[in-house]
Amino acid sequence: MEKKKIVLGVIGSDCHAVGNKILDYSLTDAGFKVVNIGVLSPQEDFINAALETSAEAIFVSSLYGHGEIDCKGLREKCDEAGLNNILLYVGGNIVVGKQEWKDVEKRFLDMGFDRVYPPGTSAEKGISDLREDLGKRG
Amino acid sequence: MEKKKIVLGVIGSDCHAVGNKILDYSLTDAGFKVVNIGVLSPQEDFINAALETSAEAIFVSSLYGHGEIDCKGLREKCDEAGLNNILLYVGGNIVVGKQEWKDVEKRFLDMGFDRVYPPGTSAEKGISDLREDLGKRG
Amino acid sequence: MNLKNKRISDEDFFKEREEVLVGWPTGKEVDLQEAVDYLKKVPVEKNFAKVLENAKNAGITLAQPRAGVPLIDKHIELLNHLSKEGGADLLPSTIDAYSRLNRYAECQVGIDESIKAGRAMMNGFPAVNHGVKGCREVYESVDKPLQARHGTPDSRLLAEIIHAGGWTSNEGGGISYNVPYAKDVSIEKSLSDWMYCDRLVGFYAEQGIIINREPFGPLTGTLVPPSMAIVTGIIEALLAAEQGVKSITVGFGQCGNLVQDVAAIRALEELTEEYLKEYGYDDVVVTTVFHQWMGGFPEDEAKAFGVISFGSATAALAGATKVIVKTPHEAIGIPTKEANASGIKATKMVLNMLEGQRLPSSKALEAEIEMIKAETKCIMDKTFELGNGDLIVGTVKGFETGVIDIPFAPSKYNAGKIMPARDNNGAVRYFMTGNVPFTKDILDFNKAKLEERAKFEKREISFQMTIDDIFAVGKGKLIGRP
Amino acid sequence: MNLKNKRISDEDFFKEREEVLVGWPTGKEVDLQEAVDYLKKVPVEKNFAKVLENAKNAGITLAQPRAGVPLIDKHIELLNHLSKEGGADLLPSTIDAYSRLNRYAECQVGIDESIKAGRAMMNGFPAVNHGVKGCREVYESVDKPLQARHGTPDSRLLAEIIHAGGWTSNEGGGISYNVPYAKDVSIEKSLSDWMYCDRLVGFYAEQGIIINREPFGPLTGTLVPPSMAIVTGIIEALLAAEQGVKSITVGFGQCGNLVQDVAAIRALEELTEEYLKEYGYDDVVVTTVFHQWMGGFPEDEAKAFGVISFGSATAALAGATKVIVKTPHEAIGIPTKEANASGIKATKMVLNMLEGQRLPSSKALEAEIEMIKAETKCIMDKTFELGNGDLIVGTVKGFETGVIDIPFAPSKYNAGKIMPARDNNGAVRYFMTGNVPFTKDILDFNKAKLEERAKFEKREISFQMTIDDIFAVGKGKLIGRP
Ligand code: B12
Ligand code: B12
Repeated sequence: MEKKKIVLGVIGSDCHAVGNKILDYSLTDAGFKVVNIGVLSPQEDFINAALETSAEAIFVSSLYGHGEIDCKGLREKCDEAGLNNILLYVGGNIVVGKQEWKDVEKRFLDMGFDRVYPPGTSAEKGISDLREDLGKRG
Repeated sequence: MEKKKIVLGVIGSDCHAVGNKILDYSLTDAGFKVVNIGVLSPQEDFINAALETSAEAIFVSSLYGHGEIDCKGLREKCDEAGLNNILLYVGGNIVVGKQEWKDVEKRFLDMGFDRVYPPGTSAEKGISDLREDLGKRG
Repeated sequence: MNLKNKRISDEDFFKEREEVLVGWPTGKEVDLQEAVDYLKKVPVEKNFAKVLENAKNAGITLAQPRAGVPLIDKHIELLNHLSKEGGADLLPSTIDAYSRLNRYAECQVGIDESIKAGRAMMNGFPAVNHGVKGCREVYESVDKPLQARHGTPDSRLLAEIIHAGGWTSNEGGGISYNVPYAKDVSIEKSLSDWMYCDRLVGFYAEQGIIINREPFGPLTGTLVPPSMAIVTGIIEALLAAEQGVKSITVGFGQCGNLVQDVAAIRALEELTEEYLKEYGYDDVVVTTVFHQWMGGFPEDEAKAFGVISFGSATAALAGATKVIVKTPHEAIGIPTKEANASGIKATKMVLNMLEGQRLPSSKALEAEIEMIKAETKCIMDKTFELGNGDLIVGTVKGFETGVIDIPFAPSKYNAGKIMPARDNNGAVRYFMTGNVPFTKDILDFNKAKLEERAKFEKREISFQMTIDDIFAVGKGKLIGRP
Repeated sequence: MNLKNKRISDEDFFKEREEVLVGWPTGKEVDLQEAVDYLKKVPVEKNFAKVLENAKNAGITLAQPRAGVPLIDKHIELLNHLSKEGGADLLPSTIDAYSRLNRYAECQVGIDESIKAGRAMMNGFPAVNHGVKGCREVYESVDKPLQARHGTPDSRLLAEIIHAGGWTSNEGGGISYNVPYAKDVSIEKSLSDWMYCDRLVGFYAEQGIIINREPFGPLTGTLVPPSMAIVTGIIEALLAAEQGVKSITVGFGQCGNLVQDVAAIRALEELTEEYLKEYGYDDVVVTTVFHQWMGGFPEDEAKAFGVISFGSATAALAGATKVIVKTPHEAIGIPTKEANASGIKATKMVLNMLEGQRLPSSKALEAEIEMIKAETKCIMDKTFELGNGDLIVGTVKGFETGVIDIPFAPSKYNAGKIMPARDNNGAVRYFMTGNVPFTKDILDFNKAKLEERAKFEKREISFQMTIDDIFAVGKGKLIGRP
């Protein structure tokens, strides 16, 4: 069976590289083909990488607090680019400061993300959700 | 002028001796005649000491948390013994646990104390209030 | 005086026991043979002595909170919170202050008032009133070893009830649970009563059940110089060993100078082991406990976390077997279970980060250890001399003469002639030495250290320094500078 | 390459300056002569360099938080809270991440959105957008020295604006604000841009105004071995001194092993002073900064207080001139002002209790200092060699060849071939040494240390160890044991 492709990157002007390296390692280890566009990546880079590789999912990380501004419109741009229904996950420290998680999650779900992760989520959690979501799609 | 007499002690089954020694030192230093009945003192000992020495005020300390039980009825017993209007101050850690100070103060004022002090009150604060209250009485 | 440091005979013990058990109706619940059977079923991970011994061998420091509320169900809830949420390694049951004076009738009032008011009206768990049954209920509802922590000069009935209740450790001793806690109890009386408690533990040991005993090292918690605290620990350890106690945890309360505190724990452990060996007690397992700062705390909770964490770091660097944990509510009142758990969490975080790390051996550390040992030896030698070789007689006379003297103690049997103050590095030194039989070298050393500070602060060495030091930590500093 | 480690000529500087100032409209506000007059009026207690120098002489450790919000009034409120309620000794202004990439137009969006949303939508204070006027408003509204803290590869315009705004310190450097913060910026470019920032400070120095500069020691904050961090500090200090900087604070981020951390601060300070002297910079005041744990934090706030306090204790025992403070919100997000203040309070409590106390000199400490110095010297020697004596050329080539190599850095100009892991005592060692030019002794030492751990954990030395170490502190331990 061919490996499923996942685009991985840290969005916006965000330089936090450690989680990205760990996710790359863990996703690869779990049998996925990881297309890692690294830190400091604009929305366009995520979309181009997904188009080029026909990826099944995009893992967006945002650590530095600007996640809300940086992620706005990503789903719409994916749709425009023809990446219909591509799985969009986001995690890290996606908002500024300590906020009520329920509200934060809702804001990002409303933006069109399929899964939204609070700080400190393990790579394994993302991977098992991914397996479940991909399984549903067959 | 004769020195004003103050009865000082730690009420109930309470062994906290350090604050008592400091208060003794500071009150003496401030020109009062201190009648220190020490720690582990029942209500009766406070009253007897006040009667014997014709004290102007009683400084009750309670640190260990049983202050509410231990102080109950002290004012009534003073009145019965003929210590009319003797100044009753209480301080230390007078209730169990961290409680709303306003409520605590009210409970002790209702018990008949003239002044009620929160944890960490300096000896100086008690002394200056004492001067003020004694001043009023002339 | 008649009392001698000699194992109580079975005859005397069982005679005394009859009197003890009638002290409160729950005394009837204690059946020693049944208790032995019950205690034999205590698993290793719930036996205080075993858990300590394993920690010592593994070189790790365990964390133990203080905690106790009057009602059984609330107390169980509290302990489970501290174990599961807080991560406590060892569990306490702090006994209330009425029980400590054997006023069990007043305890009943406190229990009733607490039920009525819907909040705790007492500062601890009245174990005697709850009886063997109540203590076992607690023991069976928790997953860690249990210890009674209190301050009871006469803890004989308490000891009977808690041990039969499955609690495998008892804190206290004839000095440490009298002098800081009582006003009118003679040293002879409390030593005698604690002999009984130790003998009870010795009796269990003979039945193959190892129960831990822990002298209360911090005493008044207020600027007690290390050597004076260590003297009481060694004495209580020797007395306990004579009665057959096999697991002893000697303790020390943080003073605040890192090097002095680490030196104190090292000296305490080494000296206790040496003295036990010297007096022929070869099979006693000695462990150590370091108490986070026992004096007045800052009211601010963040600052309290700083004090708590610094104490934890010292405990780890000293290699203490366990550390007793304070809480961010310390300055105000008995902590909520959440505040208590948060103190444990901060503590364990620091212990975990420092696991395996020790303060490296250095000239400064060695010198401090030597000084503490020299001071301790002066007092111990004189104590034995006063007793003509008998430690109980010597201890009673030691207090009478002020050879042993605890600062700020309420007991009228304590001379109260010594006065401590911090030196310029925050180490606690003797400022007034009273009748403590130090050599000239030691006296000079203490004086020189304090003069260094006096010079730095441009004032005389005086009682004002001591007062300033008492308030300093509460105000956010270690040393009470003018 | 053309760039050389030589003081920029006035001509070149002022030419470059013209380009810099047009980067954003607020550049027009900077008038150097007027700024000199303004800065001359900064009182001693608000001059960063002076306050640090005084602390160094007094042997005390100052506490500085990180903090920055987008709007001026909120930022002032925040800083005053940290100073007055928290007790901060030095104040920061953390610059937002758009500014760090010189995207001032996006900053404007962030400012507008923050006003609209009624909450901060950016992670810092966009100083360039607020201009000299805005910076002075902040400066005039606080009572402590101010420093910009950021992560900007090209901070030239920022430096112009903040210094003219009365802020007397700028954090960063050509390596430390590029490699951990950027992906595509060449080392040559950032070194050149930071030469400008240093020259600006040198220019002020010539006018009698001492401004402090601070290389960012922790780099990626993720298991950076001490010697590698120290190399970058020394290089940036030497480059700054060449441009005329007179007050330099070299830094280091806590690794977690107390002895190694204290050794690192000692080695850092001694080596920086030695190198400066060796290269003829005789009148530079060197101070040190210790950063509380810079890696992933535990989410639990009590545990975070433990980490914060342990870091403070290390800073004090090391004798660092200042400590950068984390907060109990670290794992989650930018802290509220209350959470930030509570981090400072815990920190200051520990610093105060340890005031004047140092980790005593010991064999273990001396050995660690020697090892760090030996490792550092290998890298420094090779760097000078690669540059034929020129430190800028050497640094660029050092990165090209992987002689200098920062673990976990995002920069494509960084080799990324070294891999760190903790040894059995938690000290950070080189597990893969890449092209770092160590002697056989040093390589053997690092290997032996890691093998000790591998043996203890019964597993091979592997990348899994490094991963486990990365998560360990967040999970409540120092070492990532299996
Ligand atoms: C040292 C100490 C001890 C020592 C006491 C040694 C001794 N014999 O003195 C030891 C270790 C023995 C001890 C034992 C216990 N303690 Co204790 N102890 C403390 C501690 C840490 C400091 C007290 C102290 O000496 N402060 C320094 C002196 C100078 O300050 P002070 O006593 O507060 O007095 C000052 C002011 O309050 C004021 N003041 C006092 N009284 C009055 C009265 C008036 C009229 C005025 C104007 C002012 C005033 O003036 C003084 C000078 O400024 C406090 C907590 C804290 N404050 O940080 C707990 C504390 C008082 N203890 C407490 C408890 C529960 C106990 C124990 C019951 C149980 C235990 N934890 O083991 C036993 C008590 C047994 C008994 N029978 O009393 C609790 C009380 C809880 C509550 N009220 O909710 C406290 C608050 C700790 C806590 N948070 O749990 N303790
Ligand atoms: C190390 C660190 C740094 C290093 C980064 C070095 C580097 N280049 O990587 C340095 C010091 C340079 C740095 C800089 C900054 N940082 Co920073 N940093 C951290 C810190 C301490 C740890 C991050 C880390 O490496 N964690 C370890 C890795 C393995 O975990 P992770 O990144 O969280 O990723 C894991 C999970 O979150 C998850 N995950 C992540 N993304 C996704 C996505 C999906 C789909 C899934 C399923 C899972 C997932 O998987 C990973 C593996 O478990 C955090 C706080 C913390 N967590 O304790 C702050 C933190 C992220 N930083 C923060 C900030 C603000 C900054 C700065 C803007 C300002 C500053 N403080 O200087 C600059 C950023 C500049 C920029 N342009 O980006 C804030 C963000 C605030 C917010 N969101 O409200 C934090 C939270 C600290 C704080 N509380 O203020 N930082």
